[in-house]
Amino acid sequence: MTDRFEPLIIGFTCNWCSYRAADLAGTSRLKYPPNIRLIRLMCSGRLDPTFVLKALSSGADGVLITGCHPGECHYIEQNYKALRRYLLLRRTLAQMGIEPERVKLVWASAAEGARLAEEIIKMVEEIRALGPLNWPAADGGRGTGDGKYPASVIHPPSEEEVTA
Amino acid sequence: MDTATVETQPPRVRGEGERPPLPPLPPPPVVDLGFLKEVVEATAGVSRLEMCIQCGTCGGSCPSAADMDHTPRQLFAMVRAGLRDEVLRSNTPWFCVSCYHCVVRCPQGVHITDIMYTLKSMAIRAGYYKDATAPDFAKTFVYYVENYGRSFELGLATRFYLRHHPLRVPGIAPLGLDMLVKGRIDLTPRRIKHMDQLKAILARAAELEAAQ
Amino acid sequence: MTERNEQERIGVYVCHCGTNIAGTVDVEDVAQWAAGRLKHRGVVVARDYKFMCSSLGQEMIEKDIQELGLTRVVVAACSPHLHEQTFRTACQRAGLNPYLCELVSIREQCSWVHTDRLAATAKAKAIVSGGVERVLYHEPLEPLRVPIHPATLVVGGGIAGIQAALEIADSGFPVYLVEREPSIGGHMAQFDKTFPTLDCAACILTPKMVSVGSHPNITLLTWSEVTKVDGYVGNFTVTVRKKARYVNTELCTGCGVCQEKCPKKIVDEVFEAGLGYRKAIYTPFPQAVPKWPVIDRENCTYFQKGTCKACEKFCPTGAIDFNQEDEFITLEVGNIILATGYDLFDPRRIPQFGYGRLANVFTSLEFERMSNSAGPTGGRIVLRDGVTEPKSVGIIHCVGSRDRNYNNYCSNICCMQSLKFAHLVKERTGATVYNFYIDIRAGFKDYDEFYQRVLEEGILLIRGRVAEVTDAVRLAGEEGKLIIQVEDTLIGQQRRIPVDMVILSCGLEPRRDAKEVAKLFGISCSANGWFIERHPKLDPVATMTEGIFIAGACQGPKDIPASVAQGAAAAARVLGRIQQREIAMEPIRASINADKCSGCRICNNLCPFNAITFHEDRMVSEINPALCQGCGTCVAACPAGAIRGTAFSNEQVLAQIEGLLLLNVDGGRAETVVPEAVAT
Amino acid sequence: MKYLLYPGCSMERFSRPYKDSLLAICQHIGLELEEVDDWNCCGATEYIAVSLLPAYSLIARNLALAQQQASSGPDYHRAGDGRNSRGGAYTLIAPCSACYLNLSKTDHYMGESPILNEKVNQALAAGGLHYTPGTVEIRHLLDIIVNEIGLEAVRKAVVRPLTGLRVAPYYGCMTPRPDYKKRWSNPEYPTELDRLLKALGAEVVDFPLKTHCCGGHMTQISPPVAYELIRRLVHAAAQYGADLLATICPMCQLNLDVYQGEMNRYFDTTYRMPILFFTQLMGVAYGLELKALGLGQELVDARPALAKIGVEMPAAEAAPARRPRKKEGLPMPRMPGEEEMSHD
Repeated sequence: MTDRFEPLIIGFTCNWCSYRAADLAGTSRLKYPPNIRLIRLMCSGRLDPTFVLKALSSGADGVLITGCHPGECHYIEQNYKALRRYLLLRRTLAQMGIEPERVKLVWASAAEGARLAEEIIKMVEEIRALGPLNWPAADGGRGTGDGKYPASVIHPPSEEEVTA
Repeated sequence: MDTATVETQPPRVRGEGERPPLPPLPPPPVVDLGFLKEVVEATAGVSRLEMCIQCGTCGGSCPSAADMDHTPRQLFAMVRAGLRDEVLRSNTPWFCVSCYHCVVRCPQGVHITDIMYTLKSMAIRAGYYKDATAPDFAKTFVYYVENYGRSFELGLATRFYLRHHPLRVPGIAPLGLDMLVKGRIDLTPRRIKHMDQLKAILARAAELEAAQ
Repeated sequence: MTERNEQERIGVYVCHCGTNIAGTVDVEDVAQWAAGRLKHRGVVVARDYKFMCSSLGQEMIEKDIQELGLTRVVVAACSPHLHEQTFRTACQRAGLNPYLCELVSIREQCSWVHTDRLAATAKAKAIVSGGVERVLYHEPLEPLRVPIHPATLVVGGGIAGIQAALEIADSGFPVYLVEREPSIGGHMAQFDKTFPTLDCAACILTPKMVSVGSHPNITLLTWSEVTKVDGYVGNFTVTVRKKARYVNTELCTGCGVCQEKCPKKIVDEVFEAGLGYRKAIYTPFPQAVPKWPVIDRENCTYFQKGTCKACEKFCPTGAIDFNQEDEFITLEVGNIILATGYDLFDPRRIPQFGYGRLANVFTSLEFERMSNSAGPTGGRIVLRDGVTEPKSVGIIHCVGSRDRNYNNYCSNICCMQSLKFAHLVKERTGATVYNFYIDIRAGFKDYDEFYQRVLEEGILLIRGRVAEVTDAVRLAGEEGKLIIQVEDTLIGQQRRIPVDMVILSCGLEPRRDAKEVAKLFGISCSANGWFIERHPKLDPVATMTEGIFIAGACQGPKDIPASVAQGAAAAARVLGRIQQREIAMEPIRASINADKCSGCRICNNLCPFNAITFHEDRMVSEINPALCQGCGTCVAACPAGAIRGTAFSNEQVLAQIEGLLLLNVDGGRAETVVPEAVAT
Repeated sequence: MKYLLYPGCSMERFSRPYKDSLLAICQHIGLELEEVDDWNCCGATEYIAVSLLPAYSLIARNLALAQQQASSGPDYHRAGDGRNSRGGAYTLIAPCSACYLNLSKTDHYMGESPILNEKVNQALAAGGLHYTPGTVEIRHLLDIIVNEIGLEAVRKAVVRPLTGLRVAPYYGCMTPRPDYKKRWSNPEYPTELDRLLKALGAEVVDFPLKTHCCGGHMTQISPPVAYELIRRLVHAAAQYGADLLATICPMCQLNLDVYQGEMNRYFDTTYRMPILFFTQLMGVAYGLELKALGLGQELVDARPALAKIGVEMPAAEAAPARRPRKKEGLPMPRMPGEEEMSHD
């Protein structure tokens, strides 16, 4: 146990490329830090910016968006739409006073398990350097605003801790 | 045979009668399985020595392979096998001419030349080389660099030749004379301006290296 | 916390996967934690088991569904790409709609990529929690049933494509076989003998080619290329460019007079591998299928200078037609098999082997042509001068393979090919033959026996990767020879071996345009450039894209037996589909709630499949479920929230986010949690 | 715009003709050079064999000095000048192969290994210096001429084309290899010097040993090994009918020229293969004064070769050629094109 800040990152993956890259990273027994938790979408084009804001407001310190390389989208061109939304989203975040670096877009094909793992390692370090996210706006949700909860929770609490 | 001796014997195998103890086994050969790791760590950059597949591209490419005790490939197998003494006594690193042919041809991307430098400096430290010619040449070279900041061919040649090839000096001398006639040899070494600065840097570097 | 259905009863099943998961994740703890801390979210039972995918594991789930009245199931195990179907089927057997089951991955995305047991266990809990939240919003669905068009497109007329086409055609279904070159046959048609049995390639290939050419169920489109692929599994629409042949195939009898009379002779870089010539009007080889020649426009005197027309003058049936133009045709097919093959590694990239500089260094394909009795030398093995028989030959293995500077993979066929070359040289010239190898890989049926046979014939094998081939002499006896410099690693000495001829056993590479072809058909390439199969062991001929299959060397280096097996395997997969008449697809589709649609039309231009149409009369947009592919881009874009994406709804994703961030623990009393950090 | 120059120890005396000729041609084509002030030896292949960290620190002092000097003024050439945006690394020309390699290697490994970078900079700090890897870009003079000046410009400046002169281009080892920054067309078979010589009008021999070893320091440590390597090169040049061999490295020139006589004595052979620096040939083609190019200082007489293209050197300039002890007996059969150089 150390006092080092452990960021929590939500990763959105595309069913056709980056989710399979994550699978490949696993089958190849590559290693990356456990600070990331992945969600599967059918396409990076499915990514509603609301999902990102929801994740950040609910305790994530960063969001990784992944998709097929430009020109390789399973649905022809939807990753370009994801790119467009991503750029817009970063601007919005900046306006809200949140470091836009907390959200990152990475292309990873189904063959690029190693690349995905590398990007995850890099992103965890980058977010660690940024520190915990202080979600600025009250979103009506829970557990936000104090900048602590539950961003640094890597272990879910044990029964004793809660009752203690 | 008294009872005390019998008690210290290994337990008897069930069903066997009492037998005299087996004679002691000879000691195993001296191997140092940490040697590979040591060589890898002492080499600047990524050596990839552990990736060698023993294909022989290096030994095939080497311009001085014929004069080596072991081909580079064999030497790497010996490093792996932990034969530290044999490796550091081998003349192989000293015959490396730093041509980098093996490096660019190696299918596994092993940084062979840099590994040879590492083995040379390990051999010097261990004092293991049997023929001191090459190490001494290197040391003479270093002497001039450390005292003048520049290399000095004439000094290097005379100092070194007198020590190692005294019989060849008469043969080589006319060659030096030719060079002099052509204006291609200095009679005195040149010294850089800030020798003190260089000395300070080298001293600090030596300290840091010793601390490792 | 989002609203949820209070009546749901969820079962959580955590798999050990032997030690694959249990080795890093405390699976028992995960199950206990889910049962205790997620019970407020509806978890009524949580169990761990050694192999959840085993029949006993599945039965356990089925029993719980029936006895405990489960309405939702979460399985925490491997990737859904592996076992989602298994657990869905189990649920279905127990009477639960299969789409009410969620498989979350704690193996590929947790136990295999992390080492810290505490942290991995914690992450597994979060993943399970995400799955529990998500599954609450699952809805019972029925798979989409898509009709399968009975015709199949096979791309590439090498041995793999030929095999696939014949298997399907023989079963009574129509096949379109598209080939880029003027004839089918592929690389195999260039060979003389095939290892390990040494039967003649033409003898076994020609009958198959003829069957393809005459098969009533096969439409053969040579000198053609696919330019566009629309649609999806079951209903692809493919556009094919039939390049102008300048020969009327209705009239041509294939008599060959035009080729005889054509005055323009050029080096044939394709079929003869640069070792022989062809005319400007040509069929690549006498047994070509189809028999009709093509005019190579770039080299035809008439097309370049405006006069000649020798072929036209001599054609007895008047089949030459200089006015022909490229033709675009569209095909309707249900499935596609890609068998596009490989390219040979260009050894000019390794200058120290001297290919291109030193006359008597040959590539493996050049040697195949030379040894072929129908080839440029009539099967005589001679030096570049075309006359002299070599007295000594060196064969270099692994050229461009197993080498980080070029291709790091093993090309699989070269060992056997090189041994075959050694045999042929020995048999036909009696020359001294050296083979230079790193390792001999002869791992298939009768391959090692062939190796033994070659050894018996007195071939000299030298273990060592060749350093260089040079004509710069160093020792007496090397004059006029090619010198192969190598470390003979078994004696630990550098050797210089003078020979008359050097054969480079070049590796196989993906086709130069493999990336573009993959893009055209919507599949992916591996880091090395080969097409990626759906699963390396369990699904080697399917791809990630439904309805697209791969066979032969386009998937990775392969010899003839393996290519034929894959061609047949791909055909079997397609035939299964065709016989089913329809395919069940994931019901992942978008739909518009007309009451909510504001008619803003933002979604209209987002769909690359043109599935969304706007009804001017009602001022609402509508999605055609037959065209929708389920990407969800429109769902994310709809400002009114009127578009719903089945199986990936906003509710499902948002709930999963909450679950992953553990907002649901203890039914939402999580504020009391003490933050705790851990070293990774 | 100025280029920083790191000449290296050899250039000061025993390869003086290289320095003279390179300064002459650079002045002629308007390439301004400025020496790194108070540079020290690069350590050749010797220092690094004795101790690693001092060797890297020794080399890094030069890089630090270059960085300091270049950042003091605005008019030093930087990477990307004239092509991309300004602001790239400062260009440092190293005409000697060993220096080129050692400087490149140190910069490369300091960039690759943070530990090495830290330690070397700790050592440099003892002398009040600091070097940031990547701030200096080390390039060989040949690379600058071919890729910055351009062959078209070279061709235009030629007044006395080397037409009819058969030249074997010789790169040696340490310039094209290991080529950390992938600057050369090929580490085995580069073509830069071939193309340059062609631009000068010479007939270029497709020299198979163009990147093989000249013997390096073996002339000092184990002369027989070195003589064998020299023999191979000289023989191959003769086998291919070369009139002379052009080098880009002082060590190669030293070994092949100065030790060619020793080699002949050792093997009892009669090779007479002149070895010139490529800069000397450029100067000849540019019509510069022969003495200013250091011609005549070579030990194997280059006069017969240059006479082929009508370049006459005053006899007094050339020292008497050394003769081999014995003239009879060739261990190797005569090769095509060898006749004209064995008459001496």
